[in-house]
Amino acid sequence: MKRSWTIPAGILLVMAGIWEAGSRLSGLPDFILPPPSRILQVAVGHAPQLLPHAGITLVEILAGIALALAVAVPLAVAMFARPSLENALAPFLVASQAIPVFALAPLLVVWMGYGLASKVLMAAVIIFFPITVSLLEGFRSCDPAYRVLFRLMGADFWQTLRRLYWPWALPYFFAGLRVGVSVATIGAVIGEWVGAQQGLGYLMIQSNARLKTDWVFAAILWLSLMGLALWHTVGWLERHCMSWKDRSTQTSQGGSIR
Amino acid sequence: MKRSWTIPAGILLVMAGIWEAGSRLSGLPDFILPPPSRILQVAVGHAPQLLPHAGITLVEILAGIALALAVAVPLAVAMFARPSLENALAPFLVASQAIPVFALAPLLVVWMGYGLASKVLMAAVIIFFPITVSLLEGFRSCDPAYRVLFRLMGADFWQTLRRLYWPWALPYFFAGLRVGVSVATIGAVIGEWVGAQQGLGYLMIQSNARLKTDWVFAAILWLSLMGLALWHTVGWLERHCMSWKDRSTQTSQGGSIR
Amino acid sequence: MLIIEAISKHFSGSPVVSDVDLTVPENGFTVMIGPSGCGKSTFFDLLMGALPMDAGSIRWRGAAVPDLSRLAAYMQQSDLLLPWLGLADNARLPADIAGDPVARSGGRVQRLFDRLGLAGFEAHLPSMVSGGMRQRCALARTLMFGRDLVLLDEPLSALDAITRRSLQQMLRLLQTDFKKTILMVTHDIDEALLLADELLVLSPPPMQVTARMALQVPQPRCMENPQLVAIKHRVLAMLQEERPS
Amino acid sequence: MLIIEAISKHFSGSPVVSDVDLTVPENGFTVMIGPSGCGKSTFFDLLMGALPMDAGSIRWRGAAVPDLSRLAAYMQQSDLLLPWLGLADNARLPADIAGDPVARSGGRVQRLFDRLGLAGFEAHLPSMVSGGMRQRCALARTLMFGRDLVLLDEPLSALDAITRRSLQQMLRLLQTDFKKTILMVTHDIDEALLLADELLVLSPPPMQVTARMALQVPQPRCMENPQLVAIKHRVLAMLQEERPS
Amino acid sequence: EAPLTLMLDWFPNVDHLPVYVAQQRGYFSEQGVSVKILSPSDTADALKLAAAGKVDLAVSYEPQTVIAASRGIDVRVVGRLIEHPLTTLLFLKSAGFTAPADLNGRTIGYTVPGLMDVLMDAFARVNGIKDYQLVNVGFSIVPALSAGRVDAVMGPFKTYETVTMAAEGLEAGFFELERWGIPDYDELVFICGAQTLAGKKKQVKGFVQAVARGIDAVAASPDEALADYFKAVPDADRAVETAAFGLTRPYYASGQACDPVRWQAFADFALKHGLIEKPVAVAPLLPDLNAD
Ligand SMILES: Nc1ncnc2c1ncn2[C@@H]1O[C@H](COP(=O)(O)OP(=O)(O)OP(=O)(O)O)[C@@H](O)[C@H]1O
Ligand SMILES: Nc1ncnc2c1ncn2[C@@H]1O[C@H](COP(=O)(O)OP(=O)(O)OP(=O)(O)O)[C@@H](O)[C@H]1O
Ligand SMILES: Cc1ncc(C[n+]2csc(CCO)c2C)c(N)n1
Ligand SMILES: [Mg+2]
Ligand SMILES: [Mg+2]
Repeated sequence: MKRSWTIPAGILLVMAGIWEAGSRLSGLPDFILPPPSRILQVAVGHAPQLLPHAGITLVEILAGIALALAVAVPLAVAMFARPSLENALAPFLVASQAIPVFALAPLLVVWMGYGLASKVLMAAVIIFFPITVSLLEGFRSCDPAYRVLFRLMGADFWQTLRRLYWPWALPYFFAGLRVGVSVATIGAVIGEWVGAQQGLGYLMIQSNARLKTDWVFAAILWLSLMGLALWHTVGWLERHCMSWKDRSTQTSQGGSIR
Repeated sequence: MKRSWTIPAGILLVMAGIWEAGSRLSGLPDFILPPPSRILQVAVGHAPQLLPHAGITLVEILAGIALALAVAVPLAVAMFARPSLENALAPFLVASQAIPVFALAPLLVVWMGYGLASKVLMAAVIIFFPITVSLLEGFRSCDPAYRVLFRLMGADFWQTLRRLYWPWALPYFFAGLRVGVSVATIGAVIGEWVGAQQGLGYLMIQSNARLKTDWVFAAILWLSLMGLALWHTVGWLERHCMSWKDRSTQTSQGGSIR
Repeated sequence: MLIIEAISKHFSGSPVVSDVDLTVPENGFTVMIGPSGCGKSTFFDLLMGALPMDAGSIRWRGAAVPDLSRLAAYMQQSDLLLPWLGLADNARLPADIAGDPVARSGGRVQRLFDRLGLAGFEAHLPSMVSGGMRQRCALARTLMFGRDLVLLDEPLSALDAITRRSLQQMLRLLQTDFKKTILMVTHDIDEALLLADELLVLSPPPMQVTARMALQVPQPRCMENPQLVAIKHRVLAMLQEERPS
Repeated sequence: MLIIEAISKHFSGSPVVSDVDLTVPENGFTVMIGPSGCGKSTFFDLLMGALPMDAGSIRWRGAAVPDLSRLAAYMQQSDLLLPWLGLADNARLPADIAGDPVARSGGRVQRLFDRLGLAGFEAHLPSMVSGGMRQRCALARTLMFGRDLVLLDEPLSALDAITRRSLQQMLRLLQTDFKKTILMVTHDIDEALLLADELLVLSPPPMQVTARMALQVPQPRCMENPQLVAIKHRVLAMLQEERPS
Repeated sequence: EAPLTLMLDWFPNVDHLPVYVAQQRGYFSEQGVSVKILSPSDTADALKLAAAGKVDLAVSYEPQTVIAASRGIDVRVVGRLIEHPLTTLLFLKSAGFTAPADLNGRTIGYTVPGLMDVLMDAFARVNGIKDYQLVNVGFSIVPALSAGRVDAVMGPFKTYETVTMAAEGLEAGFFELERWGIPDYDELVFICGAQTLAGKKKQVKGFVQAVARGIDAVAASPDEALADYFKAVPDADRAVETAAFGLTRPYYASGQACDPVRWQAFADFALKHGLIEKPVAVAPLLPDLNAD
């Protein structure tokens, strides 16, 4: 799919315009919702101060994604291979999503100190879940006729995984990954709630305490940009990994849809 | 799939045992990680105090899920029907996942007051995203040959949606819904950040500030139970809606997999 | 009358359908026969507008149309049954989409199922029936389109001789009693000879019409008919010599 | 020798395969023919262990085996090609899974593709080729199993007469030169008569063997052979009268 | 009765006891106002919403109010709740610190970035603490201390966190800010938006007077006051809050008028140590409610 930047940019402009006008006319004070012009001014004008923080957060996000993938993929495979394992683990995975950070923060402090590790872990806890669930559902959706074929070819589980289940579940995996990278931003910020000395999340708390709401929103702007970049990276990766779909869009089987 | 409760219960018991022993031997104080016996004692013994809060949170969760569905499904449909719309909206949806509550809390208060609305909205913002993304990916994964068939039958978009795209995307939808209901618990808790006077999230923040970690974990226990109940409800719903898959597991096309 | 002129199509450089003309008289039965992979299905997809054509024009009953998507019923080569619907529901799909009440379309489906030997399997899912039954269900669905023009891409390929014979009779009935105009692809020369008013022999890709034969043998036909035997040998010879290797 | 005894199978109450016995001599070519939906594919699935059987036993070369999943190559009725792999990669799959290096299996696939008329389409995706080409690719994949026993479920149903003729010769070669034991389902009586050492005529469900005919006509056969014509008429009559309606 | 909304700085605790007493005993009603008490999602929210006029009154901290003023946020301080700092530099008694200088070379945690870290820097400069390391511990104060990740934490209240620690068997030591070179300030004050004050001056005045009566009532009969508080906040932890109440009692404001000189001193100190970037003249912040 070709992506045009003009439409979203246009919408953004219109929305920003309404917001700007609204915030000037409504009398909603800047420290509750700063006008976009102000946010942009801070986000761009103070980029030299913001960027180092953004860099730290980006590292946490990427490490969180990597850790989440390293957990989610084997976990989904294991639960798919052994439904009893899924049965046994699912409650704990679901429960893991119900734990708010601040309950974990003291534990993290005690176990991991204040380094990068605790932030990466927090981000990963949030990211791994959609990936695991989607991937598992993808594995499960595999057509049983193909499973039989692979069994008849003498394929063991790993061969079937590599050549059948994995490619079959790819669109599910990417759906999960899209969700994962989008929530990764907030995962890292939440991780920075405790023990951080830098990073956009830290900056946001600090700015919030100092009533610098414009800075809070400038940080959000940068976070959103990172989220978008990750989102598009996943989109690119998806098109790359499933390029066979593009190759076969115009076929006598598929036809072109007008 | 038949679900046995014994294995997870067994694991739970073993884990609780280790945890209990660990927290007694390690000397890790209760206010960091209370032993499970203590948590259970609070969760059960103080149920009369906890349950009203849990009830409030449950209402928020359910309303949040309902709102999320009411947004996610039409949104996914619209973005699928008009890729230009997807192109235009995706950045905003992704950005919405990067905004932490505390930045929004004052705004929500200004706009919606202290009622249920702000909590439900916060929960919905978190829940709708995985559903939208998965559903959209599901719609997209539809085999083009079938699309052609429907066009040739003279089906308009809505008919094709109802009879082809929707059933086709159902497993994706359920993958998204599973993730959605699991994060709904934390969504509601986060919503209670904003000016709540009751609810498990409110209780947790308070108990945390008062160093009543056992209460925090008791609340988490209740939240997890709610999350699990929702998860199993979705599982039941999925099996119900896709019962045709069960009906056709043992076929000459599919074969049974041993 | 369906008049097709100079239709061409190429895929990434290589031509697949090259300048094909075709005229199917109203109420005619035209059968196309040609080597595997020569472009028959592609040609049908072009006619139906499922694929954009590079060049060519289509006229139906005197009027130029961009494609036959609203005029013809099309049975594709693969059955394309919806795996979550029972056979009867699958067959009823075109009627459902047209907004026919179940009460009305249900009867038609039931009569078709009786005729096609699918009675008793109305509620079976596609994955629970045999390949030939799926093909017959797809045929039933095509006939539920209720359109004057019918395009059939190897509709009977998965059926045994007897069932096939019976369905061939049904297709004739469709032409004679229901006044449909039929365009069909088959690999079975006997089937082609038994059914066709006009037989088109096609070349390997890029697909062209090698020979056009009007079959004036009256119905019902029988393969012992010497005229048909002669044509059969001619067609076989033609297909044989066309083969590159 | 493959000895199958008293195999039965029912689906939710209704029997589909009922007490079928079968003996296929080593290096034999047995063809099964029967009405659509009679249970042929189910029977193959039972033999391969893709479906559990209600009763019955299988012996291969004297030893009792639970099923043929490790002994036979099986070409299912639907092609089951992986949509994300090119044709050559699809065909190479069994070799890949067996761990054969590409260098070795590549040559075999290439020779098969040349023989099957798929040369030049190695890199095409299944969705980019015709139905007949997909079927030929599935056949190539089956032959890449490299097993002594081969089960073929309507392997040539989507092919035109000439291609079919050529592949029939190839199947004979498989039997004579490569000493395979072949069990095949077809709906084409001519094909059955041209290839079979033994022909089994099957009843409508529940499937039973109605007739067993040993064909001692020497190869190469030709359909003009009066012995074959006689058998053909007998088989047709048998299938005809079996039909319930 | 005129309705007023009051947003607290944090969840309800004994710091706010006089307000609950005033409410329980009908002092507000006597002043012709009815007060709805709200908890915030963040300490900064109370001030923001009051300044925006979305709540009528808020409980805030003097440092926070000064910061708001320096950012041009139009708030008015209309009364006081706690008239001295409760914020301390807190540590485990077992650490044996006796003077701030003992913290040389130590790791020091703080609760709120942007606020407590700056205050800590000022405290360190004033008291000659060198090469210490700052760590943001959020509100995981006790775990951070007891796990030895930090040696002291800037931010906890000497009247509250010490008690919760005691309940866990940990004895707390602390350095009081006003004893160690930080200008004395009003820990908890009542603020409202400039507009609100202009529009509801009478009600605000009534509110302040009722709170003053509440403080007097606490002094007069502490036990009954505490009982009233528990009636109003039923899920408060009795043991902890009772102990905390004992410690807090001396700090309830003796008068509702803020001292402009003391405020100015703190504002100047704040500017000097980077808590604020622009100078603040405190006079406009502290209106005289009795003048018209
Ligand atoms: N997307 C594509 N890219 C390249 N070639 C394609 C594509 N789609 C179809 N073709 C080619 O077009 C040719 C015609 O295919 P088509 O399906 O029309 O054959 P057919 O006559 O229906 O054959 P069969 O009898 O086997 O069904 C084939 O050679 C195929 O490889
Ligand atoms: N899961 C199931 N439940 C009920 N009936 C089933 C199921 N699976 C298969 N059948 C029935 O078994 C019968 C035999 O099917 P099978 O696919 O073996 O037929 P076949 O001989 O291969 O036919 P064809 O020539 O059309 O391929 C059919 O009548 C089918 O409806
Ligand atoms: C019982 C109690 N303990 C500590 C604080 C301190 N506090 C919490 S947040 C904050 C900084 C302002 O953003 C301060 C000083 C309090 N208010 N109440
Ligand atoms: Mg075709
Ligand atoms: Mg079959």
